Amino acid sequence: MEIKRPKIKSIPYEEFKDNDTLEAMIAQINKERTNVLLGKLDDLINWGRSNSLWSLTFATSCCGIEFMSVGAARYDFARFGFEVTRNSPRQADLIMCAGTITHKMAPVLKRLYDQMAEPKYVVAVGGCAISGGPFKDSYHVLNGIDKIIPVDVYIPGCPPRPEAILYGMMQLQRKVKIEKFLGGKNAHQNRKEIPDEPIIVTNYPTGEDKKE
Amino acid sequence: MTEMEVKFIELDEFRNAMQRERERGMDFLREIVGMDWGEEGLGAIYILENSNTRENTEIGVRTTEREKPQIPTVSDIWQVAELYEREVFDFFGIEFTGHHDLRRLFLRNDWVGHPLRKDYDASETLNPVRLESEPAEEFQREYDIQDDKEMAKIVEKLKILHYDQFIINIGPQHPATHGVLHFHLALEGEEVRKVDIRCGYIHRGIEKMCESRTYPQILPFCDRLDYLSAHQNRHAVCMCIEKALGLELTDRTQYIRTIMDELQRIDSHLLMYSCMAMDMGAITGFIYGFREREKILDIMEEVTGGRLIQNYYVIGGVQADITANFARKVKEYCNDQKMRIKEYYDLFVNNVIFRNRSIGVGVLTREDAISFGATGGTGRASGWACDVRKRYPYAMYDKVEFKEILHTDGDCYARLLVRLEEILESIHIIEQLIDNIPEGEYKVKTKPIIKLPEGRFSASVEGTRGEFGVFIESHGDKSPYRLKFRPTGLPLIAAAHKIMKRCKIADLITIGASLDYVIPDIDR
Amino acid sequence: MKFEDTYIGTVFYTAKSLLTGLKVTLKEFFTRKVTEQYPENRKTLQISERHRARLVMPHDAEGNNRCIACGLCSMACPNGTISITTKSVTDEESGKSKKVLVEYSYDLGSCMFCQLCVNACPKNAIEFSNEFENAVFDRRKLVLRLNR
Amino acid sequence: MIDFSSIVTAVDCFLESAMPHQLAIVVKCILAAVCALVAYLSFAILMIYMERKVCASFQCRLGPTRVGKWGLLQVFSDVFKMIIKEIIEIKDSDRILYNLAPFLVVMSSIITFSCLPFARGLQVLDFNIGIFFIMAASSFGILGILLAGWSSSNKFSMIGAMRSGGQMISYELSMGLSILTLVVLSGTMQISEITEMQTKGWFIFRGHIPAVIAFIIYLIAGNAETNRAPFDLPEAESELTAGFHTEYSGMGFGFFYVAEFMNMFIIAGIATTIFLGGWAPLYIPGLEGFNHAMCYIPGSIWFIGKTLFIVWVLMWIRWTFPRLRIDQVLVLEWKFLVPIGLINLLIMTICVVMGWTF
Repeated sequence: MEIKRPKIKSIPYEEFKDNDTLEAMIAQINKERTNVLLGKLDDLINWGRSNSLWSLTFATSCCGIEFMSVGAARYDFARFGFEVTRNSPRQADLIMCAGTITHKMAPVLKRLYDQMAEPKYVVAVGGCAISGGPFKDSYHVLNGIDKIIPVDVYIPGCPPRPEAILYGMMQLQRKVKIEKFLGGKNAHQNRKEIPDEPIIVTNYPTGEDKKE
Repeated sequence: MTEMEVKFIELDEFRNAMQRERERGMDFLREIVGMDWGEEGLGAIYILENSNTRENTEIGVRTTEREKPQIPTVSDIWQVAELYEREVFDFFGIEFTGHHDLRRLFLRNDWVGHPLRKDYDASETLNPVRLESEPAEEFQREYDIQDDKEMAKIVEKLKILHYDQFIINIGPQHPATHGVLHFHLALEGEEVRKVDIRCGYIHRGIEKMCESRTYPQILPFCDRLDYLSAHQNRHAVCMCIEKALGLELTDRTQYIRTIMDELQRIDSHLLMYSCMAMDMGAITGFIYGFREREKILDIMEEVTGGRLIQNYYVIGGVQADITANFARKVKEYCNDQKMRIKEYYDLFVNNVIFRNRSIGVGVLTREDAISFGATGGTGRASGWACDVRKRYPYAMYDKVEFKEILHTDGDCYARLLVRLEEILESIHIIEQLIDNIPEGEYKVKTKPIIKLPEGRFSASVEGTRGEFGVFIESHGDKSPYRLKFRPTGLPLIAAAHKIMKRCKIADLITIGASLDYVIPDIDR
Repeated sequence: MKFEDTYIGTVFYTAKSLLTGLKVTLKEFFTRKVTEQYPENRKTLQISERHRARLVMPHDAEGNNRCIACGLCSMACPNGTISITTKSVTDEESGKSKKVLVEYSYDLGSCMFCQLCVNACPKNAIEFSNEFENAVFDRRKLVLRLNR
Repeated sequence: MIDFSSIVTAVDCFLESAMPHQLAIVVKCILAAVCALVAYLSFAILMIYMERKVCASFQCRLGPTRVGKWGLLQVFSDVFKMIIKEIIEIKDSDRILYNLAPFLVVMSSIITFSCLPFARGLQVLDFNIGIFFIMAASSFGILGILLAGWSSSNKFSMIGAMRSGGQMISYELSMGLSILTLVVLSGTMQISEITEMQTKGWFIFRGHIPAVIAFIIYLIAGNAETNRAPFDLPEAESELTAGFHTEYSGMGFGFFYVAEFMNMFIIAGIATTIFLGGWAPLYIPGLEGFNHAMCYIPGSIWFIGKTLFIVWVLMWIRWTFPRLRIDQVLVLEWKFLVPIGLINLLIMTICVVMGWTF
């Protein structure tokens, strides 16, 4: 059965960003066809998974405060069913990496990720988690968590506003909805442990070689 | 106290001189600035204050030895120096003889080199990203002075924690540490026997990065130090640079800055109340606090364009003028907030469970508060009048009327009360200013390239959780030679070491929440 | 000894303080909720004009921008988020050579939204927009080309 | 009022006539177990949904709205996810006990659940020491929690388990005392009989002051028994990450999660049964017309309605108060609840002996 385009309430498919990456993933999965019955079951499981993404409370800096705002009354991610933030990595479905990851923190993050039970997802929130952001030429900052763990969704911003975090979560829902759990490889198992080196704009200012 | 006169003292005389300073009443060690003057050697500048007379002295000491630089410790004179010296040791490799626990404070144990030295080798090969945890240090390292005073030697004698005790790690990833702090605890039942607080999990090397940035480029980093007092941090840096340049600000700028500072203070104190409620298990209290906080964020966002990180103050003024309905919104908000505060008292503060959990827990005496340099709400809850707005008035603070909230109990309950009462005081300040914002420019023109004259400058403001200071040593370039922030949180952590002993695990969380530290500000 | 410190007093005081707390939450139970329903209210959502969510380069109807490829923005940037590729074009009439923008590359994933680039721009060729829906699946998608 | 015992008897007769006696018993057991399990699960789902919505309302937010109409399907999606979640084998854990612990907790709550009288005759277990049995069955859930904490080889779990041991065993006492107070009033331990007696007035009214005090003590102790805030020390999110179930993933955790909510329902159900008249409708002596009208509402609706109301009160308490500290929990029990409960028992006995009850 073909995997269809994932639907999200209130936002039409066309208005989402980065649909081509998603379509590439769908095409990849559709190469290995499965039968209809399993496909239906898959839909059900994906529906369950995508609406019950419990995140690990993991915040290192500013973005964490915005994540708290998302949980508070005004934005209320309970509407999506995400409100059960678990403090134990065993029970969490996704790690929302909100904040800078430093050299000292990197092993901790890696270990937390390894401690989580499959299926697990990673969302990189904010510039620091995506690329090191403001501190990317610091001696003690990891330039993007995708160097140590695979990232599913990137939410840019410094920090991203709560709506942007919700939008990112919906993007993740879309990604979860196209996965295959039965009869066919899980998109997660297809994933390489450490993804390709991301493109990074290399133009560090040094302070000396600038025009006066 | 912009331009600094540093009195340099010979290494041999140093300890005696410091002891004399302490004896004549200089009881508040504001900061220790580690320095690398290249040819002139490594050293440190100690900024001292008399907490009664507000007299300041700056004392410098240096050593030309680069391989094994050694300076006598002052950690037995001022308790906070214990952590400050560990920081200097971490960044500059200066060994403090007589310090009883000289480990790295921020960086990993196996880190190569001392990053803030000018000759630091930052290559990836020396310090790659390691995915294995750092080797645990079991012993405290003490640099002891031998009788012949020739060479200090490392003595490893005291075990940090004994492994026959029940040891747990709270953090680095733990819901109650407000970020990434690591409490290494030895327990006896529910009781904490010994605490070893480890920081550095969010050490981003901002001070080093500032040395290669132009002055306007430094400002964005300030917001990200203590992101809950982004405005105040920026205020301190702008003020320091403006004073060094001799810029006169317009009245309008000063009004806007004062109002914004106070809004930020309310924001941060609300968050402190909320997080305290959450840590104590009253999640509803947390949500109510955040509900009101969102209104401040809305006002801030409309004016500055940012919710948390505002990037608003610039050198010579502010980024953009206030919007037309700013005054109306702020007044509406203030009226609303005054009513809501009562709700917090009813729901959480006066609740008997909370009172029993916080009254008499984690008592910090006034002497300890000064010795630890625990400024801000924590210091004021212990009865130390340490408000920079009163001590060294800046912006509009000498022209408005407000009360410095003081409590004398020094326990967790007093620390929360101080914050809640300060919210009302901040509203009072805002109400005095909001209707009288004078017309005028919101920004004065500055040169496109900003260069500070040669010298050492400092400025401090009352951040939301204590005195936030900036120290700049300029050699006349467009970037500072050395820039040091006085973290508001590090003294609190130092104090936490002491007051967390012999408490229960639950009290540890209460104390942590009431001290109200923000980790990125401690680690920088 | 105050009444509150006696055994019976403690019970009464406790009950009173707990009931006050319960009253607050009960009142809230019946008041209107403050939640904004983000994806449902997309059409009506008001984001502050000054909010900085991504850098854009406005183009006029013919697709021209005001960028003169001076590079001030990329120099003002504290962490190298902007990189500009230029080429020299010789103006046929005057014979002077002039820098022209080829590609204005902006890394949304590492931008810190400090506004230094916008302040530095002499021609107001770039500005921040408040369009915040930027989350993507692929890191490379965050490196944007701003000019057309 | 419908008497479900006639239906049960009819089914019983049919089975006995259709097959041999032994087989009939087996079939009856299976039927009862299936009914109890289905009811258990549906109530669990209802409880979780209710908790989320009620909690949201107390916190001035909306709660689940996007999965299904009004978020009705939210819990189902959680269930699907939990079932397929990976179960992690913990190194150095005690495998058998580790896997057994969640079942113990769920088992104890199912057994207790089956004692609840949903309507006249609609009850799985009913015998002459019913109350006694409920208390015994519910307290072996502690064993599950203790084992979970012990076998996970995690220090946080260990502390959580120890806390829960200390707390739950203590509170068992005052719970027993407050139930005993009502047993004194009713003079029987059989649940069906207790409820039957209350068709002529609920015990909380008939026993007046001592019954109300017993009710309050029961609610506090019951709240502590279920490990819910302000007594959620064994899990204490901000202190022990997730307490005794830190190391459980997937359905292992799911069982603890479900059992927590169902225990709350059971505590409320028992409170309903012995204080608020179970399925008995509201009875006011002297208002015959009113009493008659009340009887038209089916008993199961009375029972579930009253139970859900108490559950709501428990949620209200949970979402209002901060957590206690372990020493305060014990002080509350040993210095306040137990002495007050004992005196209350005495008062009740005097009242019953002197005939001062209604």
